[in-house]
Amino acid sequence: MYSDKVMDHFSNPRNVGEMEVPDAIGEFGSSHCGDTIKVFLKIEDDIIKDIRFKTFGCAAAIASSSMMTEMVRGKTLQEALDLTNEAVAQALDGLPPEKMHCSCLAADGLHKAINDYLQEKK
Amino acid sequence: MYSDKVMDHFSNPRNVGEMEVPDAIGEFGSSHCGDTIKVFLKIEDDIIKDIRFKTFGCAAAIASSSMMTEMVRGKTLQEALDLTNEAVAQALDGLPPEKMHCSCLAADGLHKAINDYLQEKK
Amino acid sequence: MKKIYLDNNATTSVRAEVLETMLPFFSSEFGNPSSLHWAGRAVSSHIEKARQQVAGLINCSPAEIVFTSCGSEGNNFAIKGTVEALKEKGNHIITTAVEHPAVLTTCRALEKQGVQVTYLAVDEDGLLDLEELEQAITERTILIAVMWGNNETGVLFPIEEIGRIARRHKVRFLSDAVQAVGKVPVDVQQAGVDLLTISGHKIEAPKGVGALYVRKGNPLTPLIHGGHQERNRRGGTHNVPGIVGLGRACELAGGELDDFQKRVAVLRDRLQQGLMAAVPDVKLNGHPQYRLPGTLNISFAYIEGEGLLLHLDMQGIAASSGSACTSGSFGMSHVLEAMGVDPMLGQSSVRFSLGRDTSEADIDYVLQVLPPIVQKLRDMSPFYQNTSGAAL
Amino acid sequence: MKKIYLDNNATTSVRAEVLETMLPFFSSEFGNPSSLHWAGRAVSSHIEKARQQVAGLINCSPAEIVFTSCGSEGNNFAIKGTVEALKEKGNHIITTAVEHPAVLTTCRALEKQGVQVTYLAVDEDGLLDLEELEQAITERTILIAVMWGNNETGVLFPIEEIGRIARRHKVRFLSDAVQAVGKVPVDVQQAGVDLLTISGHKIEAPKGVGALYVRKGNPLTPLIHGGHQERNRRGGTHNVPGIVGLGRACELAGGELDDFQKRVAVLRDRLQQGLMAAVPDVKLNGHPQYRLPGTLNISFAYIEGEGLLLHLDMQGIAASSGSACTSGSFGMSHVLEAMGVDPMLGQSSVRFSLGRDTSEADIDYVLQVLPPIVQKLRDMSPFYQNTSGAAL
Ligand SMILES: Cc1ncc(COP(=O)(O)O)c(C=O)c1O
Ligand SMILES: Cc1ncc(COP(=O)(O)O)c(C=O)c1O
Repeated sequence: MYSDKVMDHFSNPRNVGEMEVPDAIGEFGSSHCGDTIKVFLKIEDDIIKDIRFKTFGCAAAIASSSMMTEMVRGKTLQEALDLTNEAVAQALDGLPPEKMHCSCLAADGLHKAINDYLQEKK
Repeated sequence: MYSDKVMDHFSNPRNVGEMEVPDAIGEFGSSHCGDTIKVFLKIEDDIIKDIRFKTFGCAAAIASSSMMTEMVRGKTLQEALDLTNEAVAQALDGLPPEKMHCSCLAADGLHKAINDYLQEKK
Repeated sequence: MKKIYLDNNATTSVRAEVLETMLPFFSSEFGNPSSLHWAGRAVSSHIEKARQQVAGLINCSPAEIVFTSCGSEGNNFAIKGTVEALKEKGNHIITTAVEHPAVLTTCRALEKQGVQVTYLAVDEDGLLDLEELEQAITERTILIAVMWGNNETGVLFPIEEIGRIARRHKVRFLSDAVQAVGKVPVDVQQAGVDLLTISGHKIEAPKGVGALYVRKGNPLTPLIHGGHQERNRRGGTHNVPGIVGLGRACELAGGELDDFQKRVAVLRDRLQQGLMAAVPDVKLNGHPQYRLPGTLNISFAYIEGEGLLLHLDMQGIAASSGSACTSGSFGMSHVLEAMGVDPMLGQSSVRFSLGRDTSEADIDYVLQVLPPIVQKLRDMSPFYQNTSGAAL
Repeated sequence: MKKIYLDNNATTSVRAEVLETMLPFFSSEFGNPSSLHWAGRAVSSHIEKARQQVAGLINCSPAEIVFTSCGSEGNNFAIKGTVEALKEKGNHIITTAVEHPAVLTTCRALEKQGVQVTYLAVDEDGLLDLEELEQAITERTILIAVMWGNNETGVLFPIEEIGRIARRHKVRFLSDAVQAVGKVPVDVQQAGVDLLTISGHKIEAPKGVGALYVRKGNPLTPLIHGGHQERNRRGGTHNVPGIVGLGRACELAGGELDDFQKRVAVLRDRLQQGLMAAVPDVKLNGHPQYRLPGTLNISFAYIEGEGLLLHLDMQGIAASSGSACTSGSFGMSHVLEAMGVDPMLGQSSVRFSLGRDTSEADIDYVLQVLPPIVQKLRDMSPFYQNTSGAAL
């Protein structure tokens, strides 16, 4: 059902955890299935220096979260905002159709954190 | 499905055939399934001296015909008239319920022959 | 005693290769294909492989195959599912008088619920008048159901032509191909059928499994509601060994189709000609050309079929008869009755249906055993005069 | 890798003795039991023997058993067949919110056709209010359908009491006993049920066969119309190997029932207690006493069931979850939802269902493997605080 990449990121998720003093936090819950992500960012000069996440959800949600963190670490905030859910799913070699919505979580949580951060800075 | 007795009388029917100059002939066709019997009798002093039959029908009809001939040979006409279809079926150790009507043929054909004979004699 | 099985239209023995393919799925690979764990994953791909194998035999896409438990379920599903799904469109079905009971009894039950059914007559060869068929179509017609090959006589219907008529009038077309698939070429695209019924046990797959082809865009209301199996089209845990067996049987049958057809037709013709030469006063039932290769339905005048079958059985020969003294209406099969066969001849009919294993020696044994039995029964029959022959 | 199968409510492996009993009926004894010749006669008595074996297990007469292809077919047949047969009498069905989809989806389809359905609520233990049930009965009620044991939680319903209510009001009573037969005593006389559903593959018989008990005097309109099989109640050539296997499985299950129940309950309780001792913040779903002996449904707060199942699977443990992220409604099973389980806890539920082969070592392996997995997933969960515990 799941690709090897999904199973890899699900079994050994990268960047799990919290941060003592993050620069940004985003929490996002899917209204579809209740899955929830919490994203913690360390930001320097508009660049994501470090990232951590916690996710409640199915394997697809966990793998998407993990993959997302790998994809944006070291990237600019703009690059991170440009990351789409589809890109995350694609990086995982795809998700089963009925699980596509689970990848939404990851990008959406990330964007929430960044947008809140940018809002506050204004 | 059929008892051993039915199979015996079906495979080796007794008294099959016609008679050159019978004293009585009875032909009877079941309106239910088209089975037909023809009975030939040799009668002396109201006693059935000889009997032959021909039957078109299923195994139950053939076996009932054969058994019937065995049951009435040497009997008086009255005894033959008293023979019931049930008695024929019973002598065959029974017939499957849906085949019970096939035994009707045998006694009915016999009775027809005797009744026609008695009618003519009057 | 010699055992010669000539009742392959009733059922077949599971082929060794098929049973071998099935065996692991009873005990070692026993998972439910809907389960996500190792036990389920181990089998789900085999279900999809079987779906491809079945689809391959009839030239459709795998998603158009719904696995069922038998041919009867397939026919009930196709007909009742269409009636329910298209009830806004109409309530008229056109079928034939010679369909299998799984179609006819279903139609009669639907009539009680207000569905209108036209039962097309057949001629003395068992064939339809296609103009009559076309004229029977009304605004309210939702389904045409004509079998591919008749189980009793083997008569093959002009499915392609009927498909064209159905297309022209935009009416769904179901063909019960239980006796045809695996025995003659069946191509749902070429034939233009929308629904097609398959049963496993007629083609050396096991009893208890079948398939219904449902052309994309022809939704059916499920007959068996339940879980998400078969894309919500048929509830119930998959019969994994049965499905895998059906797939394998379809694959094998497809590969051997040409050879099978030719070989079996030669043997059937040998039987037919041999019987006609050895026994006077016999009548072939069903069109001599438009016929399944392995089916021979033949009447032996003056005698009743059951007695003949029992005697054949005592000699190890298994054949069958549409007639049964229990079924009323002079014991004649509804198929022969619809063909206008004389009731007496109808009752004297016997069906021989050959299979992949039938040999020349089997046929020759029948040719040796049968004629004296017929003679014995005729000598017992009040309708038979030794000199006769004119009756036919 | 160790393979531990704890998903016996989904399906079971065919028992060796059962497969052995079935094997001859694929190839050597392959006849159609409706055939009168040697090939048919060789098998028809085995069908009747199987009928007796099934009847023996539930204490009915053999004539009251109709063989089907699965539990879903049985439920569809019982419900739709009653609706059609009793349409003059009424059109109201009473069932529960926690039935298997084969019942629920059927009822929902019937609602679209104008049938009225009452779905009884359950309490937090998954049990019914019998007064509510009795009050739901109207003049137009034709059927009460309450399952014997729930497939997800194992909850056992008070079938005898419901049977008395049904009798009192002269309403037909169907019990889906797919999860109960062969695992707990099921006596249709004592229970007062009129219709009872059985599925083979839940009790070590093969997939593709089931049975419906139909009490004498409760005619059903067939779901699968066709030939004269099953006394005109179910068309289609008999699945001979499947039926013979079901009979044997019922016979074996009946003989071992006491032992099975006790042994499996002890193991289940060992698993339950072990998990509750090793993992904080867990919740048992379903009444702790009124429960099938081998079923354990348990929620692990803060994590989602699928992840847990996948990790268990990677360690060779097959279990299942009513929850599925695909099924909408926060991925919770309709059963837990009806029990009012908190959505978050509902999603964290896992079902372990034990079988005849489950050993103490299997349980101990789960007890060793599972707690660290839960901890790992909790450490990943935004809802979990190490100190927590108050959430329950
Ligand atoms: C309670 C219950 N009823 C019905 C069914 C359906 O049985 P089957 O899969 O044999 O159709 C199942 C199993 O899936 C079940 O657990
Ligand atoms: C033409 C035809 N249709 C349908 C069926 C029913 O198939 P099954 O016995 O698998 O239900 C049969 C065989 O009995 C058949 O010959």
